[in-house]
Order: sequence, then C-alpha cells, then structure tokens
Amino acid sequence: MTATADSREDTFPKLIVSNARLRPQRTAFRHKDLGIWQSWTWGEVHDIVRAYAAGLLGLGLQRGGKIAVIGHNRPYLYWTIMAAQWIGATPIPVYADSVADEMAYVLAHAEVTHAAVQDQEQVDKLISISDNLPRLDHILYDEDRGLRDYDHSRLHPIRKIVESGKEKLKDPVSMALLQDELEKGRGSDLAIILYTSGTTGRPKGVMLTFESVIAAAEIGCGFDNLDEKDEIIAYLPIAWVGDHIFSYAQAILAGLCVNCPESPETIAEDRREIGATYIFAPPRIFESLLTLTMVRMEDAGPIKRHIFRFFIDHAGKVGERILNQDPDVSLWNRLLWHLGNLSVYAPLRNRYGMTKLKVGYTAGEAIGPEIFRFFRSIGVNLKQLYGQTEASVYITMQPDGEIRADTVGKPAPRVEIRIDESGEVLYRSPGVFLGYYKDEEKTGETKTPDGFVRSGDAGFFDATGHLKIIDRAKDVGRLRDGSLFPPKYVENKLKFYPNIKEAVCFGDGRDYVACFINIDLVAVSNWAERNGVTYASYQELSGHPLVYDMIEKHVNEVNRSLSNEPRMGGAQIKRFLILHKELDADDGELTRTQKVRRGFIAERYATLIQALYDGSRETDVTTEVTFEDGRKGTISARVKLRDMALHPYQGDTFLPEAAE
Amino acid sequence: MTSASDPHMAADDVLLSVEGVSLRFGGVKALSDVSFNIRKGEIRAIIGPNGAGKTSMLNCINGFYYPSEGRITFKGKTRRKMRPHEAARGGIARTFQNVALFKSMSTLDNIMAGRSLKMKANFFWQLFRYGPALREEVVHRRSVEEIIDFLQIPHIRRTPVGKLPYGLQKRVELGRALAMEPDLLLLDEPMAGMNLEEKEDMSRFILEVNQQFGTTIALIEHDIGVVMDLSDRVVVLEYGRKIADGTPQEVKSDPRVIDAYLGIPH
Amino acid sequence: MLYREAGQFKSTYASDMVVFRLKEDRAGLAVIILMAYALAFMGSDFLLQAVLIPFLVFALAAIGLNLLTGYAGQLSLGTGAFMGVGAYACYKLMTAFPDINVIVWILVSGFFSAAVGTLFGLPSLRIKGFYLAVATLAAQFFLQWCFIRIPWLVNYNVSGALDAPLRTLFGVPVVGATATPQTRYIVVLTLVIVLTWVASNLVRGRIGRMWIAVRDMDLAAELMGIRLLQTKLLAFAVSSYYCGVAGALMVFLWYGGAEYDVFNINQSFFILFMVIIGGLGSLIGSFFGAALIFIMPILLGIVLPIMLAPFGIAIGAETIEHLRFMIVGALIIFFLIVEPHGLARLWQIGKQKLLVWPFPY
Amino acid sequence: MDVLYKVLIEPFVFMGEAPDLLLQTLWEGLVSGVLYALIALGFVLIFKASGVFNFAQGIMVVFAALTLVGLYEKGVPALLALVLAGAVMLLLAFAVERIILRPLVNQPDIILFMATFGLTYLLIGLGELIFGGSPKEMITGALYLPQGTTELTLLGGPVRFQHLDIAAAIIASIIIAILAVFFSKTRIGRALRAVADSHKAALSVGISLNQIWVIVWFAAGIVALVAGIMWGARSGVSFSLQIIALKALPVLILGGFTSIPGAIIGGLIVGIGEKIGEFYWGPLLGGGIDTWLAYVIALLFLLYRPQGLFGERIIERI
Repeated sequence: MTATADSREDTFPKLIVSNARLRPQRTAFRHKDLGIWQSWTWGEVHDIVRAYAAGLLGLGLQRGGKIAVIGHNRPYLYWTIMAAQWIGATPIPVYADSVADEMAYVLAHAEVTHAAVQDQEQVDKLISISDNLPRLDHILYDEDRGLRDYDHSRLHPIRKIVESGKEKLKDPVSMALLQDELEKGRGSDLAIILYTSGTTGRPKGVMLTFESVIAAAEIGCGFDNLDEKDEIIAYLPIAWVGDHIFSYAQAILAGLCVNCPESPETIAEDRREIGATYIFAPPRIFESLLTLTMVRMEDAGPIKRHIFRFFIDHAGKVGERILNQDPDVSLWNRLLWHLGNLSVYAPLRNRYGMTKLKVGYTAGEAIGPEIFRFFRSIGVNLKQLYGQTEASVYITMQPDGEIRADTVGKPAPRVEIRIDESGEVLYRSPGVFLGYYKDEEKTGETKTPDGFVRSGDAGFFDATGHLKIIDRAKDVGRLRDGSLFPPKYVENKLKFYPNIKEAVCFGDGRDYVACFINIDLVAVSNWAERNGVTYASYQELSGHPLVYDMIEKHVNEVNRSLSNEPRMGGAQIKRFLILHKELDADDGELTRTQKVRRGFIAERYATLIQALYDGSRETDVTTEVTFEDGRKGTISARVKLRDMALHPYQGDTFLPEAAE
Repeated sequence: MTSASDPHMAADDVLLSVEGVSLRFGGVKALSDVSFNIRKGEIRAIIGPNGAGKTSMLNCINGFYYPSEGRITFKGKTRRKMRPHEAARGGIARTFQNVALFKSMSTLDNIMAGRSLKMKANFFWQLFRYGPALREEVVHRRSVEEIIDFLQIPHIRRTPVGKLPYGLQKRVELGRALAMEPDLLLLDEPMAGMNLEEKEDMSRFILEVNQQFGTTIALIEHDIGVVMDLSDRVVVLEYGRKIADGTPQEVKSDPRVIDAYLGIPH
Repeated sequence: MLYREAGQFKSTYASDMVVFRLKEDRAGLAVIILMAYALAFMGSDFLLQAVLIPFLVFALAAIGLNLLTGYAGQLSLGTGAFMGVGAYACYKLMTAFPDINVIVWILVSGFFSAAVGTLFGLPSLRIKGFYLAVATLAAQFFLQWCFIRIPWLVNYNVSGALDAPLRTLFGVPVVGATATPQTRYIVVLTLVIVLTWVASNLVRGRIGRMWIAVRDMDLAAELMGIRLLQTKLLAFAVSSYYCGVAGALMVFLWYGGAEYDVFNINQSFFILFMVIIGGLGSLIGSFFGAALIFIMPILLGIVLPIMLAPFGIAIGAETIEHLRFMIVGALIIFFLIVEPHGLARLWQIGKQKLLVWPFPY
Repeated sequence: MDVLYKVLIEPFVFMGEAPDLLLQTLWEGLVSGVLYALIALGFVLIFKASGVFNFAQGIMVVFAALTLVGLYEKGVPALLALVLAGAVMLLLAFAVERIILRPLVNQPDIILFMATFGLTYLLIGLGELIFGGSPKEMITGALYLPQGTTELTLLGGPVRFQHLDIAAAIIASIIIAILAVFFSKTRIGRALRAVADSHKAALSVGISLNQIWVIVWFAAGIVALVAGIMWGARSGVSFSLQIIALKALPVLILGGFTSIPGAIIGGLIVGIGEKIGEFYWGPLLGGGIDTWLAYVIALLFLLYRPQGLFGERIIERI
C-alpha cells in the first residue's frame, strides 16, 4: 500500500492536494471524448477542482449546502463531488436514469440548492420538476449541446464556473479563503449522501462521513495492494456506493487513474482499449459477458469450437486450482492450461479487456457459480465481496487462495460480524454510516446501540469461517407446513441458467412454492434460431411450448439441487409460468439497479398469482406498460402454467446456526 | 464548428435568390421560370409532387446543372455558369436523395473528406505526413470528432459507411456536409426512408444545425408534417413551375397547393 | 489470437491516426523489415537476383498502378510504357551527368514519367472506365514506338538497347556488371520501403481521401469542392512517378540492361494483374499481388517437374512455360471468384479473425 | 515552315499526283477495316448481352484459328475441322458461362474484365500446350479460299486486289449482315437486346440469362473463328494476332460499345485512317506509326465526343 492514510489528510480534498504534491504528473482521469482519451493529471485535477470550488462558492453553495450530481460517469461530475467537498457542501449523486418523479423525491428530500448534471436530457428533467423544487437555484451542466438557447439565468456550463473560479483565485484573498475552507474539513464531517434505491418504499439517504469512506477505501486498497499505477474504468452509476468507493474514494486514496467511457454504446470497446487493472461489477455484467461468449462461439467454425470447448473444459477442471496456486496440479495439466492460455484464455481475457486485470470484484447479488468459476478458470482473478451502502461497501471479502463461488468470504479487515438469533447478519466497522438523512426512526431500527448495523440479510458462517448469505432476512418465509422458503436463494439458482433472466418466487404462508419466470431474450432467441422455433414477438416466444419445455427442465434441475440441500427441500417449485413481458424498471417492476420489486410485482400480477395457486392451466392477463418514449399502453396475453413433479427430500427444518 | 453568418442577422437579408430560372433537357422542360429567394438563417423547404423539379432546382443552385435561362444570385454574386466545386468553395454544401457517400471509407474518413477544402498543407508535407500536414490532420480530426459527437455517432466512427443502415448513412452524409461549414446547406429529402424515431432525430439535428451554427438550410421533403414543423418558409413546385411561396400556414391554405399536392393522398 | 489490444489506448489524435495502431502490428512490421534486410546476407544470389529484386520492383510498380487504379479509380493499361519513360530518362540522365549519384537519377527519372503520365491523364476529365483504358493504351503504344524510333534515347547505341554503365554508391558498385546482387537488393529494398512509406502517407491524408472520394462517387466529391481534373491528374502523376522509378530499377538494378520490348503491353497487363489479385486500394495488396503473380510461376517452374516426375512424366521447359500460363490464368479466375477484393482483403479478414479470436466476429 | 509543308501540304499533293496509290491504300484500309469491324463485333456482342468487356476476344480469334489449323494438321478434313472448330467455340462458350460468368454475376465490371484476362492467359497456355507456340500457315487452299491477285489499271496506275482480300471483305460483310439481321429480326436477337436494357425483360421473353450468355459467347466465338481464318490467311496464325485484336478497342471507342453499325463504321475509320496515315505521314516520323495511330485517333475523337459515334448522350443524375 503506497498511499498511506496520512492522519492529517482526513478528507478527500486534502487527499487531492496531497496527490497533486506527490504525483502531479500522473494521470488521474481519462475520458474518451471526441475520439481519444483526453487525460488530466493529478496536478491539473487539483487546479480544476480548487477553481471549481471557488466558482461554486460564487454561486452561493456553502458549507452544509447540498448539490445534486446527475449523469453518467464524467470527469466533471466526479470533480463536482470533489469541489463540493472542498467547501464543505454535501454532494448528492442521483441515478441518471431515474424518471422525473423519482428524481424529484430525492432532490426535494435532500433539499438541494444546486445541481450539476451531464447534459440537456437531465436539464430538461430538472426543469420539468422545478415546480416541486423551490430550493433549487442553479443548474450546472457538462455538455452544452442543445442548451444554447435555454434561459441561462440559473443555468451554467460547468466549465464557465471553473473559469470564473480561476479568475477569482487570482485574488490572494479568495485563495486564502479556499485554503481555509480546505482546512476546515474534518474527517467526522458528512462527506456524501447516497440514496439507496431500496427494494421497497422510498429511497433512503445514507449519510457517510469522510472517516467512513476513507476507512473503507483503505480496506479495499490495502486488501489488494492498489497503487497509483492501477487503472479503473468507471461505468457504473455514480450514485451507487460501489462506484463511489471504487472509482472515487479508492482512486483518490491510491492516486490511481479513473477512465470514463465515451458513450453507453461503446463501453465494451472502451473497456478493451483501457485494459483496466481493477474492476468492480455486479454479477449481471459477468453473466452477460459469458452469455455473449457462448452465443458467439455457437457461430464459430467447428474446429474453432472444438478447440474452445476442449480448453474451456480443461480450464474448468484445473484452471481454478492453478489460479489458487494449488501445488497438486500435475505438470501435464499445467502445461495444457498454459497452452490453453495461449490459444483461448488470454485471447478471451483480451476480448473482455481483462488482459491487465489484477483483481476484479463482483458484489450486489449472488453470482452464478458457473459464471464465477468460468472467469476464474480462465485466469481472471475474480472475487466476491459482500457489502452495503450503510457499510461503505466492505463487510466480507475473499482472501487470495480462499475463493469459493458459494460464499462471500471472511469479514473484511477491521469489520466485526455477528449473526443474531433470527439469522440476520449484523456488522460493525469504521465504514458504517452516520444515519439515514432526516429519518431518525429508520436509523434507530437499523443501528443497534452498540454500534452494530442490521444488514437485513440472513446468512450463516460455514465450517471454514466464510459467510454464506441466503436471502433478505425479512424475505425468508415459511410455507404453511413450516418449511423454510428463502425466495432469493431459489431465484438465484434459477437465474444461473442463461435462458432465465429474472425469476420471482412466491410461497410465504402458502402451500407450496410457485414462480414467475422471465426468459433472457438474447439467449433464448439464439436457442430458438438453432432449434427452428419461429416467433414474432417476445410475448410469442415466451409462450412457446418448446420454450416452456426447456424452462421446465431448468426448474426441475433446480428442484433436484434444492432437494439435496439441508433445509431447502421444502422450497422446491411446484408451479411456474413464464411472464409475457420483460420486467422493466420503467414500469416500476425493477429498481434502477435491476433488482426485483417483489411486493409491487405481486400486486400488479395478482391474477397470475391467483392462477398459480388455484390450479388453472392458463389465464388471461392485461398489463399496463410504459414505452421507451414515455407513452403508456396495455398488453394482454394468455399465460400458460406448468406443474412440476417434486423430488423427495429429508424433512429437517431447523434454522441456520450462527457461527462466529 | 463555427459559421461565418450570425444567426441573429436581419431576417430579410437574402442569401440566395433564384430569378426566372428555366432548365431544359433536350425537349423536356424540368424547370420553367422559377423565382424565389432564401434568407440568411432560415430553413426553406421546397416541396411538390414527384417530378416537380425539386432536385433539379437544387442541382441548379449548386452548379451541377446550368440553368437554360435565368439567374442565380448567391451572396450578392450573380452567375450563369458555376462548376459544382466552385459552389462548394462559395459555401454551398449538399446531401443527396439517395445517399451519395464514399462507400468504402469509414464514417470518420467520409466526414474528413468533407473538410478537404479547408485543408491547405502542401504536397511536400503530405508526402512525409509531417509538420503542417500532420498538424492539419490533427486539427481537422478534432473538428470532425465534434461533428461525430454532435450527431451522436461515435460508435460507428470506424465502420465503413457501406455497411451502415440507411438511417445512419443519412446522418453521416449530413455530417460530411456540415464538415464543410457551409453558409447554405441543401438537403435533398433528408428523411426519406426513415422510421419515425430516425425522422425525429434528423429533425432535431437540422434544427440544431440551424440554431447553433446559424446555417441557412434549404430542404426538399415529402413528409408534410416535418416540413410544416421545421421550415420558416415553403416554396411549392409543380411540373417545374412555382405555384406557391410563403409561410407553412399560407402555403397550407393555398387552394392550388391543396389541389396539386396536399389533396393527393399519400 | 496474437493480439493483446487491451490497454492500448490513444490519448492523442496523432497516435490514433498512425497506420499500425497496435503494437503487435508494429512489431510484426519491424520483424518483416529486419528479415528482409537479413535476407541480403543469407539469401543465395539466385534468390536475390531472380526472385527478391524483381519481386520488389514489381511491387513498386504495382503500388504505382494501385494509386491510380485502386485509389483514384482510373483504369490504366499504360503502366509498362510509364515504366519505360522512367528507365529511358534515367539512362539519359545517368550518361549525361555521370558524376551525380545514380540513386538521385533513379529518383529524378520518376519525374519524367510523372510528366508524361499527367499528359496522358488529361483525357480522364472527359472519359471514364474502359474508355480511359483505351486512352492509356494510346500512351502505351505511342511511347513504345518512341522507344524504338528515337535513337537519341539510347545515345544512338547501335543495338538500340539500354545498357547499365558502372555506377557506385559510397564506392560500392550498384549499377553495372560488377554490382553484386546483394548490393542491388539492399538498394532496391531501401528505396521500396521509403517509397511505400511515402505512398502510405499520401493515401492516408487529404490527398488519399480525395482520390477515394473521386473513385467512390465523383459527383459527390465535386459537390464537396474537390476539383476532379486536378485530383485525377495528381493521381496520374504520382502513379507514373512510382512506375517510372520501378522501370529505372528494373532495367538498371535487376536486368542490368534491356530493350524496348520489356515495356510492352504485356508488362502493363502483368502489373494490372498484380494490382487486381493483390487488392485494389491496398498497398500491402500490391506486395501480395506481386508475390503471387511473379513468384508463383517461378515456384511452379521448380515444383511442377518434381511433382510430375514420380508419374514418369518428364516435361520440357516449354511445356512448363505453357502450364504456367494456364495456371496463372486459372488462378486469376479462381481468386476473382473466391475473393474479388483480392489478397489484401483475405489478409485483412485473417487479421480481423486473429484480433477477435476465439470469437468468430 | 518546312515541317508544316511536309505535314500539311505534301501528303495531299502526293495523293493528288498518284490517285492510283491512294486507291490502293484505301482498298487495303477497307479490307483491314472490315476485319477490325468483325473482331469488334465479337466484343460488342458480348458487351451488349452481358456487360462484360471481353478482353479474351483477341485470343479467341487466335485460339479458333489454331484449333482449325491444328485439327487439319492432325489429318481432319478441312471442312470437318471447320465444323469441329465451331464446336470447340460452343464448348468454350459453355465453359465460360459455367466457370466464369455464373460465379461472378453481379460483380463490378472491372472484376469481370479481369476475369477475361485470366481467360486470355488460360487460352494462351492451353493453345500453346496443344498446338505448340510456333506460327502456322492458314489452310487457305483447303478451305477453298481464293488466292492470287487481280491487277487493274485504275486512275492512271496499277491497283492490286488480292483475291483473298476480296473474299475476306465479302465474307466479313455477310457475317456482319447476318448478325445485324439476327439481332433486329429474330426472337432471340430481340431478347439479347432486351438483356442489354434489363435482365428482367429478357426473362419475360422466356430465355434464361444463362442461355443468353452461352448464345452470345458462341456467336462471338464464331465471329472469332471467321476473323481468325481471314487474318490468319493474310498474316499467318500466331499469338501475335492477339495484339492486332487489341485494335478492336479504338474501333469500339469510335463506334460505341453497344452499337453494331458503330462497330462497322468505326472499323472502317480505323482501318482506312491507319493505312492512309502510315502511308502518307508515317515516313515523316520514321514509320511504324500504325501501332498507335488508331488509338490516338480514338483518343482525340473521345475528347470531342466522350460517348462515341452512336452512343447516347449521357445525362448524369444524382
């Protein structure tokens, strides 16, 4: 760990100053813009941020004020966070793809007076809700396209604010003022409020202090020895705690370089160009990479396909052990793996842009064991971690050599974990949050008097001391016969099949488990093409009998696997249906981070749930949908239901033991 | 991308005027005695049924055809004969009804080719791609990237345009014309063969070009809705003759136009 | 498969616009150039004299024709004659000013063929395609006639042929009977590398884009302010320059003397084949085309007798010659059917496959 | 002044002084012009029906003539050899359609053009392999072609008419006439013309494109055979005839690629112009100018009228 946490540098602005001193010429940010990677050194970033901070002061943003940050990963938006922190204001990053209503709630709740946004789209959104935001005074924007003819009385290009700040800083008084503001910052100050999208209810503002965020960043940087030579690509929402810790806190702490892609369409290419050394991504990213790989390989020539199969199979056998530096792998197997590395694995890693990858993390949800093992077997050092916004991410991590697909690792450094009698995981660490913004009650519910935080997840430690998460604590339900029903656990098992994109299981307080399934259009349409299944629409494909047969096989396999696990046998799926439409965040069915909103779905598709439990063979349903352009409409369909045969299992129903 | 003309210039400042222009091919008369003008900074639509001579009119304006009679005055200069490349040098750019891109080149190179006129480095430096030649390439590459950014096509930067879908090709062609930083931009059916979404995008780009760079635009379009939304003034041709000229509202209510064009169901 | 482009990002336009954007390509090129020079010391005289020198000369001529036909889209059947102009010009200059270095004269001689080429390119303003090909045929036959009928060109030499007087570079003979194949090869190789680099500079810049624009859609090019005649004439001039230099190299560094007959119409066709088979509009294709059209018959001449020997078929040199003609003809047709865009396209596809390996696309 | 006199005045004075020589030159020009026209006709046939600029037309002339002579030398009776040579041309037409045209349909013109280059090399190799590379005598006698010379005194001097030339002119004219009639009067002929305009139109006549290709290539083969016999009788059968066939190019330029009358008139202009030029102006330049004169004539003509004598004016549209 080269970037030591100098005790004096207890805020990010102070760390930036120190970066500008220690490594003024190292690249701090890159942004693919106008076809090339425009770059800024730490020295330049420091100057811009300081001037920006001066400019923000000029716009009336003050210590304790709030500024919203809305948009994709752009250097100027990250710098907005830095500049705001410099003058003691609190940045509030907001998901860029939130619809206006959601955004209005967050901005009003946070009482923002300023907003820095990416482009015209966000400006329009803010203007459309400005009636609900009387406090919002100034909107700053990064890209000026289309904004030329807007009323500029409260609209400013960020660059102009930076310029005005530069002008101001020519005055020694202003310069001194800025220095003063910098020094006023304390580690215990509020650094940022991150709104969690929340699977239920309104978003909550998680308040994090500099101390917490920096401590978390220290944990991360220390654990994997990150330094200024590392490169990270920032493409996940800046309002997500993962991006904030990885692309912001750790980048500043370690002095590493943050790369912002050009546009959503070019991420794959940009990722490859940069060749990041450090990545953090939710499982769905890895899942889609693997799906894409398999789909593409279907189109490869037979020889290539055989080579690929052969080496991937070989990697499946020994790859992980080689990565774990297991000495028991035979010389021949090692040789073969290296041959495979030359011909398949290294080129694959290259296509994924992971050639230079030191370590990659996945978190946020359970990753399919096949997916996890696949990446590890071809030499990608992928690890899981378990974290939460309230913990500034880190709760458990997987140390080198102890990486397994089915657990999330050991407690991270400086983190204490205990499991309460109901099976809920509680943790205490330097990274824990201050509280929920303007919500004492919720804060009290979540934080125990002794400083532990209720994670809301149910889990247990296995024999090796690794934590295993089974579900949201409140979601773990019981069937009417008393057997355990962890819906997420079952759903994840289903979702590990590439053909299944989303699954929603029901069963709490009922006689048996039943399930909605969403097919994965890419994988299934590819399957359809190969199997001569013709279809005209998503709806038709999802209702196709052959598709049902295929999904039935998957469900059956999941049932068998559940029947073999202790305590889980009762959670086998008895009936399922395939939804006629894709679950969509625009319809409120998913959160912005693509998590299922169970309650909402249950309400919306009540007729379907009724059909699942009344034994009918098919049922009609009409659903209101929101199209991409915002118009609303309805679709109706006749949905078929399938019954499954259950596998026999041992009927033990005790709760997971808490292990410490 | 900057443009010489100021968008806030007086609206009645005439950029181009066409006076009594006729065009004959052998015995066929494609245009007869057409007169109209285009003011600085406006969006001027030319509409009319098929075969009304709209494209021929554009071809006369940018020097591809010489009018058999009549005069065309551009930026105060009247001329009878002008070669197309002279028109280009004078500041007239153009897109075509059936996309006339350089098919084997990438999007980037197509738009770069649009800047040929602006590039001055002599042959000697070109030989070694050094000094002024390289500096010039870099400077113009940047301008081209700005156009690519403006048209939101960074993902097809290196794709040979022949492989692009039609809608994107039209967009690249617009980019190539913009690269010339024209004073007058002639668009021949910029939205032909596009779906609704593509049409909306294209309309937005046309408006933005007009507003941001102050470029004067003359366009031929079949989609009446688009014409009415976009244009400041409309001239209507039928069988090579002008039958109406005025604001979209005026033209819409002109009985001759209704007879000749709008009345015909499409 | 061999590529690791992850991490090779560009932060300036200059580095984004280089020919070889990936370091693997740059390394490959370096290896090829090194090996080419190493061959000067390792290759036999036969290899240098009968295979490599002519290959390079033809490649240069093919680049010349490719600039005109492949890039600017102007079909020419007069390549042989333009090469001849270069050779005769070089001879006159070399004998008139024996003290000036021969390399200078080789490079200067290209200007003469450039001038002649420009003259014969004038009709390209009005005529296109096959019609233009006939115009260049006029150049071919007229110039060839000049080579025969104007004895001044060969300094009233009774034989009517060009000969190669002794000329040295740094004291080492490069032209003339005493010049070793090794020296000549190194000189030719160096010139070809430099001129290829220059050609690549041209085609990647404004001029190249203008040529391609004129080729792909001349009307649109003109409406964008590109003057067609100037652009086409420039293509004729540059193309003829390359052909002229190739002609001079051919006579003085390969044959060591020649008659007018080497610049006949068949030479023109021969080089056109190279361009077409190699790939129109591709510099590397010119090398591939030259290799296939020139080296393959040589290989056939060696391989055919060996292959047929086990069957007890002994064939005379004449028959081999005939078979070679047939096979070249058949191969041209075959390649056109399999890949009309030439070997360069195959090369490009192959590279792309390596780049996306193991994916098919 | 002297030069101008020699170029502008003297040749005409000479013409006037010796009209018999002028007549002789004109006659020779006419004969070669007719033969040029015949070869050009082969090009036109193929170009009209398939859009292919058949560079191999020249070698087809040689190949046809070689086949005829070669068969005769092997002991086949002359007339049977003639029929067999025709059959070989039919075979060739089938082969070309199968091997070249069908796989390359829809490719750009230049690709098809290059393919005929390949065909040229293939035929050269094949011809030399089978019949040897040395020049052969045309079997004029065995084919009952007239020989000998008639010398008439015309315009004050002796003018010689080779019987063979007379025959050549007559036969060539007959072939041209037959083709012209075939094209304008018969169903297949009209179909061929339809192909030139649109492939669909041809299909509506009920003839497949492939058949049409075979027919035109066969017709071009027969034309080549006749041309080969005539040229061969005048100057021997060898591969250098191929170069003479290239003379058909300027003829085509003058006449337009798709016009039969154009090919005839172009052929005559080239043939006569070349002979006159060579005879009257050639000596000024040291002789041998007939190798390029035709091209230069065509070139100058093109600059004046890019679409040829009979081509339609091209109106470019965008």
